[in-house]
Amino acid sequence: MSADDKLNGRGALDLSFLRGAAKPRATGGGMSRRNLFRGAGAVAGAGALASVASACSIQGTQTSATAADATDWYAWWAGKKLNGQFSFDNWAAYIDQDKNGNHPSLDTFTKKTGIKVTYDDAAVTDTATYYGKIAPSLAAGKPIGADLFVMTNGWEFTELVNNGYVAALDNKLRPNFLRNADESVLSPSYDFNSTYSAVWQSGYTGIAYHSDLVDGEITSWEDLTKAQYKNQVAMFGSLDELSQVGLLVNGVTPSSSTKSDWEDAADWLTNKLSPNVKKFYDQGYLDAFKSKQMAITQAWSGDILAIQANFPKVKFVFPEEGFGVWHDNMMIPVTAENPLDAMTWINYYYQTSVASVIEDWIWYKSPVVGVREYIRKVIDDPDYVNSELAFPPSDVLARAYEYVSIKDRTTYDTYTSIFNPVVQGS
Amino acid sequence: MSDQTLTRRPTFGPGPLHPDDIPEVKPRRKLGLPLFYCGIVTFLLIPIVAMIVYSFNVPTRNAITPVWQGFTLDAYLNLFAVQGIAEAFFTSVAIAAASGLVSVLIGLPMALALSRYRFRGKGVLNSMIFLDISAPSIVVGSSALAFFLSLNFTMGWTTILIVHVAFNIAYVVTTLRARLSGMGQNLEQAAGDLGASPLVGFFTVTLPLVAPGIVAAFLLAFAMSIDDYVITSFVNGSTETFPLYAYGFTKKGMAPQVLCFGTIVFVVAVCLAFLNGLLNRRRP
Amino acid sequence: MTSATTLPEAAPTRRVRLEALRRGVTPYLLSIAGFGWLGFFFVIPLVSGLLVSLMTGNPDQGYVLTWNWSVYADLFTGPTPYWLYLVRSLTYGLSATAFTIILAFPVAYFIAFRVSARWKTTLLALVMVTFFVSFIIRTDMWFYLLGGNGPITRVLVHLHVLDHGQTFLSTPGSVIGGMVYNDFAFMVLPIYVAMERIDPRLHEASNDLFGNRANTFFRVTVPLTRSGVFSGILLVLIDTVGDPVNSSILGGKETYTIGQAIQNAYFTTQQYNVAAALSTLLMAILGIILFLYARVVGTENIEDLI
Amino acid sequence: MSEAPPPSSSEAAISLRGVSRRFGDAIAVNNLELDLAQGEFFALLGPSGCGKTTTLRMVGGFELPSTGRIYLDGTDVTALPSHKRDVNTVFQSYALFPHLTVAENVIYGLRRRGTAKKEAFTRAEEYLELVGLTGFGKRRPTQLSGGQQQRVALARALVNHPKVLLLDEPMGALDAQIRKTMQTELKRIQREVGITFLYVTHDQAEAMSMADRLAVMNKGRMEDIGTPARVYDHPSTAFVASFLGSCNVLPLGTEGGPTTLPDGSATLVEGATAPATSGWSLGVRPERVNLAEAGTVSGPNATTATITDVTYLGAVSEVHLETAWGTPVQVLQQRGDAGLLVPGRQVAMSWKADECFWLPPENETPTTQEDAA
Repeated sequence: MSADDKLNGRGALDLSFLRGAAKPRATGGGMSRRNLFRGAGAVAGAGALASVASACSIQGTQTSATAADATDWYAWWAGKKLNGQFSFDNWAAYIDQDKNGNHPSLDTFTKKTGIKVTYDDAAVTDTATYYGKIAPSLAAGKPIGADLFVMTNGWEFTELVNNGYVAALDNKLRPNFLRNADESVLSPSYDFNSTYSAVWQSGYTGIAYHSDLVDGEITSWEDLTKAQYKNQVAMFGSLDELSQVGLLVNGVTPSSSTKSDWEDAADWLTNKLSPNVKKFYDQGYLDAFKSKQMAITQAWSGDILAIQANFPKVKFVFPEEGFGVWHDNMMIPVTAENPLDAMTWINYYYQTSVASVIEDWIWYKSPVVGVREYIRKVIDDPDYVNSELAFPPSDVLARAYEYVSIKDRTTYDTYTSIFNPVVQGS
Repeated sequence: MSDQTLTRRPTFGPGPLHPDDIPEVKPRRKLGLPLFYCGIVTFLLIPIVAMIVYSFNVPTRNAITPVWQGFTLDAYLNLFAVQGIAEAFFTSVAIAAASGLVSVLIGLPMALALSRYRFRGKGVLNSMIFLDISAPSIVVGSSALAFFLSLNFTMGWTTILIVHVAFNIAYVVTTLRARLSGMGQNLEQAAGDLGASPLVGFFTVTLPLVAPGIVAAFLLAFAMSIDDYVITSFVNGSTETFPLYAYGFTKKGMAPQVLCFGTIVFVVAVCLAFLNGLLNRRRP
Repeated sequence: MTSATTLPEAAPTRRVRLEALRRGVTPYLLSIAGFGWLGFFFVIPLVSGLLVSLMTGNPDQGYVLTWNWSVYADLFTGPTPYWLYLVRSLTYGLSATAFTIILAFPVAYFIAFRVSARWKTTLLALVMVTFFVSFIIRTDMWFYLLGGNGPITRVLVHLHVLDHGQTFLSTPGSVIGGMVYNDFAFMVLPIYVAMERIDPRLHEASNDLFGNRANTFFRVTVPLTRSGVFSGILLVLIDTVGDPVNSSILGGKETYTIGQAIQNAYFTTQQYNVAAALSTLLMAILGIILFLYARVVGTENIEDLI
Repeated sequence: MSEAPPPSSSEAAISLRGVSRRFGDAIAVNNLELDLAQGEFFALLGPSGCGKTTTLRMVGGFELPSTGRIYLDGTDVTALPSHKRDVNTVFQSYALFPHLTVAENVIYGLRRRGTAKKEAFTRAEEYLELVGLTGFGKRRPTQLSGGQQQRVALARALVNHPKVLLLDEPMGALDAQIRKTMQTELKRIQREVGITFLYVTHDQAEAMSMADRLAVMNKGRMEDIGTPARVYDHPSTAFVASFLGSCNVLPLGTEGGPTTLPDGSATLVEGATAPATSGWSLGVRPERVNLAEAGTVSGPNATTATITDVTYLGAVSEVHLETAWGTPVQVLQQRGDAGLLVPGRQVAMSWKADECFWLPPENETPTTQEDAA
């Protein structure tokens, strides 16, 4: 398919089909809307105690979903203006950075478009926590401070969409995306036609270890349960990352797993793996790993690739049982104050030259076509281009799995009640 | 003491004891506490020294490493390269100043009421203040969040300020009440006796006399507010204060610039404290 | 009786009653702002925390007050062992408090009694100097210092105190140590203030009455610093029991505390009712501990101690 | 000392009418009636907790009476707050403003009434001179001695020309030597300025040496009021009698009439109506009793007693005796007959009819004896 075909094919897509059809919902929104007004009326009208008593409910997150359903997204986008600035919440070390901490690609963007970027790379340390922070504001229909944020595919992503917290992205405003997005991210399993998101990076979750601190070689998740690694292993606290290990070890495909699979996985994690685990980490694992807090850790491919220059003894493993592949996505909240500016950035990012500059610093997997070539030819960075961590061979890629897929709250509650105790320990 | 030394002495051995025996015991007794003190202060200063040293260490990917990699001033020269650091810092300073000011404005009259009057409900007020002090930050923060959630409030600058004032009031009132009680009621009565209305009396007598207490209370509130992480983390919404900002870096590798800010604040504070000490010493 | 009076008889007039009212109202006017602020933004939130804990629902549909008291039972019987985090937090808090007292008492004693007046402020300031550095930075520096690559660990490994690849981090010890470090000054200051109030002649009196150094210390100094110790305990215990920061930065898999659980329940799983129940329970337990302590040890004037 | 006529309320500097003050259930001041004449030096005397300070505070406007009225120069000031009353106070602790200089302290009241700064300072200098502190204006109160501070407090109050000056145990913190000087000084100043002084103290010697008239309070009530000489010589109750120096109280009426001592000796008080009921007693001051050889004295106001102890005090000797019926008695002998004052010896004691007084029973409401006596 040529670039033009893609553009035409998708440009014709009518966003209005989204109205009401996007996802099934347990209850209608009318009730929740009333809650909204009840709360507001109470604050305005009554004294403190009275308001607490009358507002004896916390409004659900589905409130704004109806409003989102009713939105004509073409009109919504047509009504937005460029404001010359936007703010961007991202994970740490997830954009190019010079030695002093400046971000050259953002500076170039500002130079070219006149749009100033407030970039917060301390904002997201863990998907669930970040979602927990922004959800109340989004539920109240208030801005969250960021016009663009990066969210991993998973339950929180689903929640953001289901609750109508994020804007559908007008394809007319992101021609570069349609032209340059890699086939694999054009319509990912968790977001049909990338309606609400544009992938920022993809990556793999495997095992990393300091070979100088570990006897023998590690090739599988099962290896982590060896008695000799007691208190040497770090795992992710994120349930999606953790659960998939237990499932893969048991030979289950995470995305199609069932409750009983989860229970078996949790059982393996608690009884086999946990005794060797020193700590469950979020984003902070890398710092701890670098300072040799632990010898072995569950790790994200790009992080390890990036530190191997300084830590040549660190090895990364794509475990035999299989490993996770994930996608971090740029999303725009419906309450954003500068959505068009953020959209401009998304479109800008989907240029091979821009994405390559960024990619050559963060070393994950870019969603933009031609990046590998560009880095090989223009930037000339063989370390990245030839790395199996960034570009695993096809036989390894065959073992890559998507996360457990959860579509509704009840399932999610079951899921968390099974895996949370593993993380929080006993 | 002397009795015991006398009775115990002969057991040391036969014959008259040489007077030098006594100072032999003394220095050991005297050295123990100073050494202990020095040990503790060293323990307290270690992380501060680390902060200063690491702020000059060459970072990797703009995160500090505990291994010395060479001296550099880069982080200081690019203090604002890490986005948001200045905003977070000034937000913290502004909230701390505002919450200190509001707590003093609210707390001073309350401290006056509590130290100068007997009235029904005084006990309730005292219990509220005690409760405020004895509530853990995590409870204060999470309760405030629960409250704001049920009122459908948006978290941000305002909610941080509101909650900071709420926990600062107790400390301000306690500090000022102690000061006012120490000062006694006589002077204000004397002012009234000499024809000053309560308001005039307050401004001509009470205020000048409790001014040092007000400054102390303000500084206490300022310090509590500017360094608060736990409470703020519940009610900050999208507003970022310096402790929250720094906490973000504990997850992803500390940027040297954060340590530079820490070092600069530390040096300025130490200088101010030193200056204040000098001024106080000069004054009679 | 004195000479017959031409003045009217004595009963309070309206003006006197008005004046009495004016004087009676003054303290209320003075404290209304503080009362309002504390009431509205502290007491009512505490109550609303209790109310939220009795709600049921989920983040999608929202939470509705159903007076569901069973949430408290679930804290102890549910799949997540909240009771364990609670017990753990109390243990950490109490140990940290105990260690802080043991370390702070000699320091306060040294400054109060063994140092000439002109050095007191300086020596005290050296203890307080940690407050000039952000709490988060201080704690994170310990993380780096005690990490596998950190100077302290490397020295200890070199001295064979630690094995290769072993650190102090991620243990209850490192969490409690962090708490002791961070709250040390909170203990020194009140104990020092209480000691400063002791009349030095009391020591002489004790010596005069045949008390030796130890007698004087345990029978005079310690009882008279009780109020200072109480304030110190109040500040340190309260601060450490609920603290999520030390355990999160310096802790490991087995140091998950109630503070972290509350944060997690609010932000990660958004189980507002569970989070509120945990926080209410924590407040109640601390309240009981402090009340019992005040009762057993006996405090004359609780406000005086803060 | 000449007896001042009782002030009539129209010209009284201060009048208290039925003034009471309750604190919860406790009655601090109970139905007080008091009139102070213009220019009078009046002392309010009593033990601590008798309500004298509360009375002063009500006059000063710091406390509101629960019932009753207070008049200043015939005007009802009961409801006025202290800053609107033309009275000034010298506080027990002086209450000098530590952040102001002596001169600034003194002009504080004048400035509140709108006196120009320059004039105020001139007046302050005058009053500092009056209290003997010329040239101290620039100092801080903390740089002054206790006596000097008190003088500043006095100047600070007097400079405002109040209708009444209230003094709340102003000598309490001074040592005995300075106290003596200050007493004379205070009396001089009071004469010079001619302002009515209401002086509260628990020291009876101080009150008697300075006051034109004094009142003795006990448990919130006024027990006696009059000139120092009258109240001392003819106190109206046993409490007043023993509060103003020591007093021998001899029981009456157990045998014979209501005016007879237990051993049957008759008593006589000049100028007083004899009590009609029993339960009264007779008071006589130690220095008014004469001792003589047993059997040499007869008639009323005489009885016998045994010496139990003699203490030589220099100017006088203190003799302790016991009457036949067992009441201990104390007598001060100017120049005792050495042979007579031997412990164990029985002696005759007597006193003059105008130097003793009848005292009502303890629980009976005292009738305030008027100075006309």
